[in-house]
Amino acid sequence: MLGAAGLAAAETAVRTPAFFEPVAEPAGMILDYGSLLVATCLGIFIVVMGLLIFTIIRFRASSADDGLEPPQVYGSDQLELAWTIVPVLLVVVLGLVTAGRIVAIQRDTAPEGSLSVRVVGHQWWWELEYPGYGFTTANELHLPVDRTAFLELESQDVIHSFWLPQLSGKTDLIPNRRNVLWIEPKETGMVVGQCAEYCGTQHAHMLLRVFVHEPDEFERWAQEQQRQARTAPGVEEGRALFARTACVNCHTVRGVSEIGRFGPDLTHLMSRTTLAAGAATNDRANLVDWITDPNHIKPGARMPAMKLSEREIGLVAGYLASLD
Amino acid sequence: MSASSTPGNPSLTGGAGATFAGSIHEWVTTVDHKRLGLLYIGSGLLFFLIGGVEAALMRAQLAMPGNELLEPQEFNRLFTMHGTTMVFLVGMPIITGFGNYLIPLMIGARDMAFPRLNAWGFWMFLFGGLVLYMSYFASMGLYGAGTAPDVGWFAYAPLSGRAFSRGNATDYWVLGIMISGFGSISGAVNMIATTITMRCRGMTMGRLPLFVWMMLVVSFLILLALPVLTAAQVMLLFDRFLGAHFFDTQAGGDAVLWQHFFWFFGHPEVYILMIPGFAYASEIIPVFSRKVIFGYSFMVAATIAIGLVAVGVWAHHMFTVGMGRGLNIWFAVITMVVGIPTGIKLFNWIATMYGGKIQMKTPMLFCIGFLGQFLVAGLSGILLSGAPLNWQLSDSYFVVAHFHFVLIGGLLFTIFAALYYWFPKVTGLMLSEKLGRWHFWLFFVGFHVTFTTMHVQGILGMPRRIYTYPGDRGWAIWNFISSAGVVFQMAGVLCFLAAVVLAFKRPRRAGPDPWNAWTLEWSTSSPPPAYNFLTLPEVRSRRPLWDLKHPHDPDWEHE
Amino acid sequence: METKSELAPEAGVELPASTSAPLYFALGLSMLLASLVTNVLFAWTGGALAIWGAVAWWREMFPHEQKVVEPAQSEAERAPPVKPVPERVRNLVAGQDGHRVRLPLEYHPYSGGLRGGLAGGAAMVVAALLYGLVTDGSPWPLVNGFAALVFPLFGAPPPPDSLSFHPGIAAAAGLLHVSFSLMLGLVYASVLPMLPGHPRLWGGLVAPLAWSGAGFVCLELVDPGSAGRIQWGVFVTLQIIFGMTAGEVISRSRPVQTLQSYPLAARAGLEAEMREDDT
Amino acid sequence: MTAAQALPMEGSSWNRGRVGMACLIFGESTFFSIFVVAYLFYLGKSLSGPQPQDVLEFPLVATVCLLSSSLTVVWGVRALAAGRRWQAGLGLALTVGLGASFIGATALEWSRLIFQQGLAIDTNLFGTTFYSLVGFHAAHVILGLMMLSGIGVGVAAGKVTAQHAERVEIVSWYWHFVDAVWLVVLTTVYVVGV
Repeated sequence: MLGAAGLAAAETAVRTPAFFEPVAEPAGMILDYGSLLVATCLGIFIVVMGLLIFTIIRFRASSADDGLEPPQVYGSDQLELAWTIVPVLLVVVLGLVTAGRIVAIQRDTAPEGSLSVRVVGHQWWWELEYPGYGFTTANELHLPVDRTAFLELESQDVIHSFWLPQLSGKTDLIPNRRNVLWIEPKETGMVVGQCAEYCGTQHAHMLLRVFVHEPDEFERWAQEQQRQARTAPGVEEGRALFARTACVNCHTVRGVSEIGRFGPDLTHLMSRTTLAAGAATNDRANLVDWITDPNHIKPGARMPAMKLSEREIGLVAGYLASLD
Repeated sequence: MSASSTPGNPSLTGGAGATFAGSIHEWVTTVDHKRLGLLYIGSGLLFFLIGGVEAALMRAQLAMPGNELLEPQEFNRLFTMHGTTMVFLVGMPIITGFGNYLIPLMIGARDMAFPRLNAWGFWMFLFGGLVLYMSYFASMGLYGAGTAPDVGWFAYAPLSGRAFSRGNATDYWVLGIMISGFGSISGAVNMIATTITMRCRGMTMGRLPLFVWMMLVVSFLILLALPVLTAAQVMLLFDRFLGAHFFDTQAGGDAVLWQHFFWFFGHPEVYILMIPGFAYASEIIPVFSRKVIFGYSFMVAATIAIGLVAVGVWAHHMFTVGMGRGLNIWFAVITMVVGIPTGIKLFNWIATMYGGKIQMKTPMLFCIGFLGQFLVAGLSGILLSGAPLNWQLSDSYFVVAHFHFVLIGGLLFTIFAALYYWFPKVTGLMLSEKLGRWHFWLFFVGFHVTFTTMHVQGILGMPRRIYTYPGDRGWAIWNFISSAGVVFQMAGVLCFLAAVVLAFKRPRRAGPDPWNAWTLEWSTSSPPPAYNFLTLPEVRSRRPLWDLKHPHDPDWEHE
Repeated sequence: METKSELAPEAGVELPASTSAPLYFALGLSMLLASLVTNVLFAWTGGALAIWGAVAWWREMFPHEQKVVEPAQSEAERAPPVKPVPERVRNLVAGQDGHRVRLPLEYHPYSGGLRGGLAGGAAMVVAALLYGLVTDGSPWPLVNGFAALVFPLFGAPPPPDSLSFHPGIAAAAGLLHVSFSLMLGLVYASVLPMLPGHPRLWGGLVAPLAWSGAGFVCLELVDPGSAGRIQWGVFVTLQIIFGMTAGEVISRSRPVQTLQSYPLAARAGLEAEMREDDT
Repeated sequence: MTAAQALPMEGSSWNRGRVGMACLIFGESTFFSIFVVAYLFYLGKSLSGPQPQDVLEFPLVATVCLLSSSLTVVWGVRALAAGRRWQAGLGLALTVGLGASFIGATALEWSRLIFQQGLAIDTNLFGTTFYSLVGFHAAHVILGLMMLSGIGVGVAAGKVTAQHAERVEIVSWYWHFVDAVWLVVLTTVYVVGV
């Protein structure tokens, strides 16, 4: 009933993030445009490759060669003219179409009634802030279907790139700059993507999941996220330990400590399906493993091993597992 | 004039230095353009083997999802070193080497314009390469010994800045490339001066072999592009050592500025590497089609046009950084324009073959492979130039496939063609035609298994430069196929090495003109004497040897 | 070439002398730069080597370039002079039918192509304006439709069925139309004579149908909406009017021989019946 | 040397030395333009002071010195070609002197900026771009000075004579190039930039 738990199992099955199966705009517009380019290029390919293969076969020196040198042809201005102008015409047409598509897709300002999301890239995870709702989450973006989401893309450290092939093309997250991107999902379900600009050691494990919900379901999810962290019974010791150690220097748990900004917000950790930006599924065993030694799951990760005793790790993991 | 008697025998195969040490001394002190050319090509091929091993390791890691053969850091170093090596330590020296060896021979000169500068250029290149590879064991960075750079071959800021790349590994990248860059610049100066001032009598610009024309354009591009990289690298060094802020985003610096500078070098660099491939093809295809090149002046014009357009397209590497609409449109359209002169070339090569008698010798096989693959590379380039589609494809495996089609399918195939074609001239010995065919077919198959497949991974959403990937993305089978192709490619390269060894073990003399060709280098002995031509030749057409072979039907009556 | 000897070459040829100076200079500079990441000893050694190399280099060049005499190869080693080969060359003979693609021995002058393109373009415009006048009572809808198709980047173009006149749109569309017409005219002038059969058939019918078809397919793919808005019958008719007019004007222009002299003119035509001949 | 054959086209107006120097200058120009672009791009983008208009003063003396040295070097080279050894030596000495005073003026400016105004290369973007651009130009001036003084010593010792005039002229091209770069730097830094 809460967050990810409310999603049907079928919706969380990973689909290949192929851009030829778009579930949103502008991915659909890009696919249309791409098909045109591919068709044009395929036409050229068939013509030229056919010519090449024909030439090779037809003009192979045969074993029964007469020993004469073939006629020496120096060139033909007419032919040169023709195979210059025809490509020029093609380029003009393709250029006009391209320009039109760029203008149609690239938007600088948020459309009326769009959902605003701020995406901040970190080495190697995604910070996702919903300014309209006043909460922050990480690595799993939730969007309502049939409503434009307007994303502001920023980076905390190096250049990352936001890429969900089935939703839209990629746009870089660049420190000191603000890029924007819009997405209008057309189907509910989950799609995956990941950072597409090399950003250091764990670039490979900077994965991103997007859940597209029906509007009312999305509102429910957002309200859950807006709550302060749950104080479940039986994990008080773990909570105290969490608040006392260096965990809180980096992590925020709303209601416990809100100074940590360097790592992901853990307020509703268990509403997420994965840990460490998609490097592992989010369950108790992986949580223990992750706290014990992050390098085991994600070598080079920025989170340090806290050097807690086995008992303490169990307590902290127990507390974190209660944050749904 | 002080003229001491020195042996200076040019022969490769025997009699040069009396002793091993003596022959080493001769090679390291040489200022002969042919020896320097061979040094360039030889060290380029050595680096090629190193870069190939790096690639093979990466493909082994990626063959399975979740593979733990390599540490992430190790993988990141491998792709950085692989890219840097292949571009700067393989492509650049080999094209410079062929230019060095062939330009004076083709224009009927006895040496390059600046023989000593030529030697200096080679040594700068070699030491630059050594400095780069020193990082594997000599780095004094934070992480102890042995940290090769891991910032990717284009070292995007701010990842390559002080804050995110501690230690000295990135400095080795900067310094190594900078040093070898000085070598490339001096080589370009030398080639231009040679071509302009050292032509033999009658060798007007309109009669230059296309090879020389294209190397001339390449040299100008080098002069335009390499100093830009050097300047950007100097800025990065200032950032890293003096605390300057060129690309320091914390102090207001701009990460995108580095991209502009890098690609203002980097895109012309693509043509610097590719036009020599056109140059080899333009010499080899006519000879094995037994026809004169079709549309000589259009080929020259198209080359110059490519050179001009090449400096205006750099930001098509940057469609995803959030440039404005106007810039995106400009760079998309101008990039498509590159297809026009490139298409002209392709059509002219096919027209050269059309109506000829095509002899399927090994060099020609590689050239035909080049034509087909370069067509694909050009068309996938058009796809990538369409900015909206580029938003999907850039930084994915599609791009990896595209530029390997350019650099392997285009450049490396023509380099192999050139090696088979000019080997008899350089050594006086023929390479085995049989092994050459094995080489071609194995490499051809391996290349397509590896790189044609990569288009698919890209379309399926796999980003480049990831050391591993989850098994549920649908990429595993394609990656496995890609990796399997490596075996064929390696077997092909082994055939080449075997052919070279065999050529020396069981020598078959080539004679001065084994291919019945038409340019001046085939009129002197194989290998050519140190002075190239005892008496300097005089030419009356673009194909001086055709004129001599067909005195009743010389070229000059028709040009 | 080989036969024209100049001065007595038998003594040998002067060449630049071997030298290690560039090697030392390069090594010194590299070490100097590498000292940044290694050790200050590199800097000292490198600096010393670089100076040593530079001085040695200077002495190679000054006051005179150091040279050595490379002895000439013995007669046996030399490449024999290039001899005439026995193979003859198949020559082209102009003006006969062959079995390969034929290129023109004569072609329509470029000016004819430009004129044809302009005429075709003008005919097309006249037809389009007339069609609008007859069906909608205003000459502009097709012009606006054309603009709506290709200039979506200029903000909001008038709707394709707009009847009013928009000077900016008309000018932009006109410019594009003229340049396309001119380029197509040139292609017609150079390609039409190469094609078998009647040039008017190719230029007037086949080519316009081909590019209309390609345009239709592409537009269906990229923007089915605007593809539906186009009246394809009218579109194709206009293209054919262009093709017919341009082809007619061009084929009326007096063909000229290719600009080269006769033997080359024969060569510029790719094909004709082959005649074995060694002249 | 009986077998000595002059290289073709040697001695014509575009011999290898001239072409080589022209190419070097072309390459150097691209190098400098990148620094100019960086300077202009970061103009006014420093997050902290000092800004150019606060600290820069128009380097009139230095400019006059450097520009006039282009004239003296021409005079010197012409004299050398005509075999007027003392005049040539004087021309080169004047050139070196003027170039050295330019460097001196730059040194004074830098010490003022660093020690009085507190502007170093790591202060802000202005410092970063300013010192790199002006510094690289100064480094080229010093390189030119080293070449010219070497030639000057040679002239004084009678070893560089009229037969070397062409090579000296080619070196003087480099000096003119350094001057031209200064005009660009001057415009960028001291005119447009303040």
